[in-house]
Amino acid sequence: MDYRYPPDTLPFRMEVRQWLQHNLDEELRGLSNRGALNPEQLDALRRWNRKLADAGYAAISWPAEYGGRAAGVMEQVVLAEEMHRAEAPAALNPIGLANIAPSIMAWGTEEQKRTLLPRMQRGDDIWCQGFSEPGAGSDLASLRCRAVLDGDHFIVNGQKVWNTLGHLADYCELLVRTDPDAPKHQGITCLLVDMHLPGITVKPLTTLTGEDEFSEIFFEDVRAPTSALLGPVNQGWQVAMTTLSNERAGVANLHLGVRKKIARLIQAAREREVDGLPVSRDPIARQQLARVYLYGEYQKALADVCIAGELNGRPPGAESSITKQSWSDIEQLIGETSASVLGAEAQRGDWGDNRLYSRATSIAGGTTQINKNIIARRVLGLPKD
Amino acid sequence: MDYRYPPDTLPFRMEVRQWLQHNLDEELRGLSNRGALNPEQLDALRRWNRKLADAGYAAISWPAEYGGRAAGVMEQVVLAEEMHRAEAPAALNPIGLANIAPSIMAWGTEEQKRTLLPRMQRGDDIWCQGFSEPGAGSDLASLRCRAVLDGDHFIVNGQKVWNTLGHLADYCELLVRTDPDAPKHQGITCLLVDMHLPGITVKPLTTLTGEDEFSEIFFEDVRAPTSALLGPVNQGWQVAMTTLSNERAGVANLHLGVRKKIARLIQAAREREVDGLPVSRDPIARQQLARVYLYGEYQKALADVCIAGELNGRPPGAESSITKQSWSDIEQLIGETSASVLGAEAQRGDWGDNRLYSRATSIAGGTTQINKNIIARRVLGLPKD
Amino acid sequence: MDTHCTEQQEAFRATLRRFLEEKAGTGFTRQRWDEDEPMTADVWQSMTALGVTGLLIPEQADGIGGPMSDMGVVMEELGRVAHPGPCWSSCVGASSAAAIFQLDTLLRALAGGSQTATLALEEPGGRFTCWQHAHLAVVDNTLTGTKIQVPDAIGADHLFVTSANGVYLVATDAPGLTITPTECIDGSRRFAEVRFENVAGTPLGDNAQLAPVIDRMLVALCADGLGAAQRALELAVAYASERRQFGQRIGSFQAIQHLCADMLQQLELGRAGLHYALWAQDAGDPCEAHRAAVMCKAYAAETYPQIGASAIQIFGGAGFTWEYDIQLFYKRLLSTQITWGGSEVWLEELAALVIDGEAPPITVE
Amino acid sequence: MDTHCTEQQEAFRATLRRFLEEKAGTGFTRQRWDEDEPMTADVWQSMTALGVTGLLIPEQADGIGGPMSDMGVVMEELGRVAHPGPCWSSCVGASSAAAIFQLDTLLRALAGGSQTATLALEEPGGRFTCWQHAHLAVVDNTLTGTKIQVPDAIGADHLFVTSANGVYLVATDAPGLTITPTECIDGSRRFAEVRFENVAGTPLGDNAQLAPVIDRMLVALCADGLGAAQRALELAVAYASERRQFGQRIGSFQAIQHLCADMLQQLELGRAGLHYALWAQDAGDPCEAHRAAVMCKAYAAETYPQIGASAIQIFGGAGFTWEYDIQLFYKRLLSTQITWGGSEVWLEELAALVIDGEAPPITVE
Repeated sequence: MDYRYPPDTLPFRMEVRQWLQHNLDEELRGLSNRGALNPEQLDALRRWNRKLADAGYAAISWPAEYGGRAAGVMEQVVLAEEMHRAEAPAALNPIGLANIAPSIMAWGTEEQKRTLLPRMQRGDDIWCQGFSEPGAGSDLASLRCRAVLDGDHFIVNGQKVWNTLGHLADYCELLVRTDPDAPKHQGITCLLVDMHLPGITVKPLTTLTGEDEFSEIFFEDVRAPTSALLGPVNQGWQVAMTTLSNERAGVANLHLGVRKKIARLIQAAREREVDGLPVSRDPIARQQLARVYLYGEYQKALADVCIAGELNGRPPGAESSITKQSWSDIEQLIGETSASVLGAEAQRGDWGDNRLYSRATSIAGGTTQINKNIIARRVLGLPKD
Repeated sequence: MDYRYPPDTLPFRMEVRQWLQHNLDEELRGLSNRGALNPEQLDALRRWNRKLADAGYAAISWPAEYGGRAAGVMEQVVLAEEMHRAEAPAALNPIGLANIAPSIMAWGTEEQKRTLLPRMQRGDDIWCQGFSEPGAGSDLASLRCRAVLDGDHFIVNGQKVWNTLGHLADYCELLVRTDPDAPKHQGITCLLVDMHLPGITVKPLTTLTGEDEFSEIFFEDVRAPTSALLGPVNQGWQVAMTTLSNERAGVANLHLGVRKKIARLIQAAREREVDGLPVSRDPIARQQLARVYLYGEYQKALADVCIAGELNGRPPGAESSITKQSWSDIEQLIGETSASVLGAEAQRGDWGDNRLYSRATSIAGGTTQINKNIIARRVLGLPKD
Repeated sequence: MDTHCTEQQEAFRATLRRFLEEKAGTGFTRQRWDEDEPMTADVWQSMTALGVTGLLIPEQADGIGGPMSDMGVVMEELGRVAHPGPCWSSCVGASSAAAIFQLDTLLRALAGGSQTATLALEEPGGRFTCWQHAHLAVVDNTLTGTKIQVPDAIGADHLFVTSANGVYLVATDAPGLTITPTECIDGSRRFAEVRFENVAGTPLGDNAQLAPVIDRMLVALCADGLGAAQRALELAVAYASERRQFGQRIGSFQAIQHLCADMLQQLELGRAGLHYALWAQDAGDPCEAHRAAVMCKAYAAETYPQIGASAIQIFGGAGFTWEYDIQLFYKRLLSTQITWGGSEVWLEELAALVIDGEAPPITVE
Repeated sequence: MDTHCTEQQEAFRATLRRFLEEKAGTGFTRQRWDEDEPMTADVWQSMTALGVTGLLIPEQADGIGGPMSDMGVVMEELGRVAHPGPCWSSCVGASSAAAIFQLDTLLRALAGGSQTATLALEEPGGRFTCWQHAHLAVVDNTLTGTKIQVPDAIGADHLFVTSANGVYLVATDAPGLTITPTECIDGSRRFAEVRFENVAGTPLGDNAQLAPVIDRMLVALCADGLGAAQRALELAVAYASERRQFGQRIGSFQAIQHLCADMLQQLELGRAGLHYALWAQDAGDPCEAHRAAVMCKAYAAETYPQIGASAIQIFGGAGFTWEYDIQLFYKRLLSTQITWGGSEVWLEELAALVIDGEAPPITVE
């Protein structure tokens, strides 16, 4: 047992830390790459993304031939920690870099790889995924958006929803049904669609926090050239599920955000007073803060188990399957704790939004209910009957 | 809206209270009629039961023709409250009086009514129910204990389990399968079996608290006369499900036990010290005690809704279906709170047993899981698909 | 003995519900969400005509002199549409306060709907405390300092202000008074910070005289919460009965069914406690009225946000959009929790009553 | 960097598990349940032979000088069978204490298994506090007063006793000492009340010197809890995969599946935190070792009883019988919770560390 990071990660950490000290402008600190961006913010983030890319930090897990450094889990973790410590915005295409690029690398034509990947890495193109549809949130296999081959074009009709950054996107990794008679997971094709094509309408989807973070995308007789095809026709499901081998680093970094929020909450409790005493001296608030702190630290301990598993070549175990769920639980616990500790202040500003937003963590990317089904069946081996 | 008990219940309350003051011996106070009774305790409880019966308090909800006073819900509630207040043991046959007797009244022969009911009421015979079987806890319809008609006897073979007071019982309301080919709820027959017949073996079932509260009963070629038949052959299910019309009073009294325990827990917290202060001054203990107190009071408020529903002739609503579940939740909350508030003392004696015992409240009489299924489908109308 | 509403009350409820559905449903709530003025004149006029503004005001002051159990019906119905108007602050709070201090002119104005008023209680700090007056100084009936989270202060004509020197009545157009709206994730409620700089006030009496008003307001707030929670459950059940996933209606999944069963249990326990608390406000024993009100708020604060969150969960992605109404009720339940203190505050008050005070009663007789 | 046990540790675990299954499984635990003596000579001898008694004792005192992470393996395995022996008190607690106070003779006796010893910390009162000494007076190295909940005191040869004057070593056969067993719902653990009436003790040093011993014992207790919780989950999953109700295996019901998924999540978070805490005991920074130990106990106390209760629920009626093993583990987890203080105690200690102390660290570097 050894919980220390391997000593050889230290030079990389120092390299990144110094680079960030010299290259991160003050106004970029803390700028989120999620949600509603105004044009100035988008421009600033694009410039920052290019800087990251030029320094080789935008897509370090990519193979060298695509401009990455084939970084292992430790380097990814260290980079994320340092970016987080410096409050540096992440690259603009988180989904593109982590989820779409691996499919392009594995299935794309030379032309696709050559033209799309560098621009994705630099943030020149913004990418979204077109998977979810109205009426089929977690149930991707039942998707209905369809494409019909017409000469050298696919004619696409249908609707997608929950598209992160859809309103800004230049490209979409789109799943369409091309064989309506095939069983559910088959007959699906993956297209890399230029979002500027005629017939595509993007409508912002206002969330309960009032932000336009997501979009709905409508396709009406959109003519996508066959060159947009990624991988074989009717094998889109396999294509879209392609991931990089060391994806555990992403999940392992979930604790960074929650632990920073917890530290802020503790600090806020120190600075507020009730009946003439700091809230942080109130015995009940102390219990609640200590509990949320404990769960934050345990999320980190769990991340260490994931990282160590990858590092030592073990297949993902129970720790990987519960990470998302325990993260969701703690995000929601932070929301509830902020309400208890800060009172009315938790109804507004960042704390208010954070509490509302925490609800999404048990819905997006697989609901709690579906996660627990999977844990019960795949990890614990409970019967389906 | 009016939460006051009807004024005409007061004379009955005073009558009961005075009777208990004059008739309840000190050594009977607090004696439980559940669980392992030694012969002296059983004798004492039998004498007490006869006193209750002679005064007309043993089965007040029974019709007058069977020695009851056809008491409505208010009288039942008032009697239960006064018995509880005086810590008077209940009659020995709680299940017999409330669940078996109604079936005998509705389906029994004159002979059965005449011989069985008075002795049941006086506690001369102790009754148990033979419903559950190993491998079929909540799933009664799948029972396998069988009886075959042989001349003027049924030959019974099989096993029953979870028989409360089985080791003391003189009679058993037994469900047996008489038509193995009929669908599950059919082909079941109800017999009133003399437990002293040859071929019946009773084995105590030791619970996790170490008590012999329940039994397993084994039937091996037991010859029960056809006079033991209650109701028609193969209609045992309907026979056994017969209940008195105003059964809500029983459920409505669940709060009595929990509220007494909560009062004791609060008192215990006042009397214990930690770091030189009463535990009841500790802010965290105060939150926990106030919370459990609140839920106890709300269980009473819910009981009032049930009582008022019966009193005003409304059919049972959502309040009735959640009463058992909310009672189970609070029994378990009392267990957890006692552990937090009393520390090591909660590991022994009454508090220790109480905590262990609280687990049974979400299992016996329909598990939490089954209750929630029923609430979701029958009360909320959620689909079965 | 009956814990249910009377037939008259149910008829009143039906009238109110019809009116709200037609004229002031969630569409109205959404329309007012970002407006400075929470209400429109015609809706407020109708509320007056329906008897809401005068409900708790004595008949001799042109009111109806109704019981809190009637007001409970109103609040439940308003909660069902997340109504944005100043009913809680003015029709429950200020009306009750004005009656206690026998402010006849104000009572008539409130009953007729021509004026509204509110209570300024809370002061800056972390957790809510009822009687903390560190941030408001009174010299010669002149007030200087700050009150926060004053409900519906914008639009109100008068404020009942608590202070270390007792309760003052202050006109909102008094010189030196500044009212600044406070952001709230629940846009169906309005709160404001009120700053006093040498503002003249009329002394009314002891703070303690407001205690029954606060109890009434706590119970009314919970009645609103119950209505919103009930509506959240109804919407969730309806959605789960329609929406299909993996070829099945999601309401047929046991996990969703049990979530709904839990919500029902939380709701029905809340209803039982609420109705008892409403009755206790009317029944005359102030200690019991207070105990019941405290339990009500502690329970609502702890439980109702969970009902809202479960409903959002059942809606899945749809619950996270502005478009579906379920988010309105979730937010309403969050502000029900936080307004005037969460469960910690009221569990501690309950502990003071039943741990430091008498042993809890076991039977009602 | 690896959070898993080493291959050597896994081999040690396999040996231990085989021994326990063969010679001291839950049948042994049941057999000892109501006996005064928790152990038999042959099982204790085997434990000595396996290296358990000497594991934490320095090599120069005939021990193995192993790390806490090895002892974690032992405790997990002992928890898996709800082992009744005095390993926690003596092999972890007294052995570590004897090493700190350099009691060479005692160390050799403990390592060789010929003696056992324990710590007497807790004093009468409600909630556990580590350093409360209101009930024990020391005059001229003579002790008078009471300690409660002393683990494995019956059968022990020596007690390490904390007092306002520091730590004393007391022989259990010293005149004036009375040891009375204390009832416990978990019969797999033994506690006793120890009364001192002018009992001679040997002064050893400051109470503070025991602090790392207490941290080790907290972590070891949680390792035992993790083993028991793991076993409870295994038994519940196995039962749910077999047992049929309504024609289906109950493990195929979503409600049971989600209950199991929750248990797994609680367990794996606990394992991650425990392994970190074990490592932190060995890694050398006493502050971090303390923080990790405190978190471990707070988490175990809050969570493990829930795992046990869920397992009982899945077993249904069978879980409520003496016959099935699941009740052993439920009880073991309840005593894991209560022994040396529940989550309230350790969350407050954690608050003192991270709220009153430094801001919590965000990265390990």
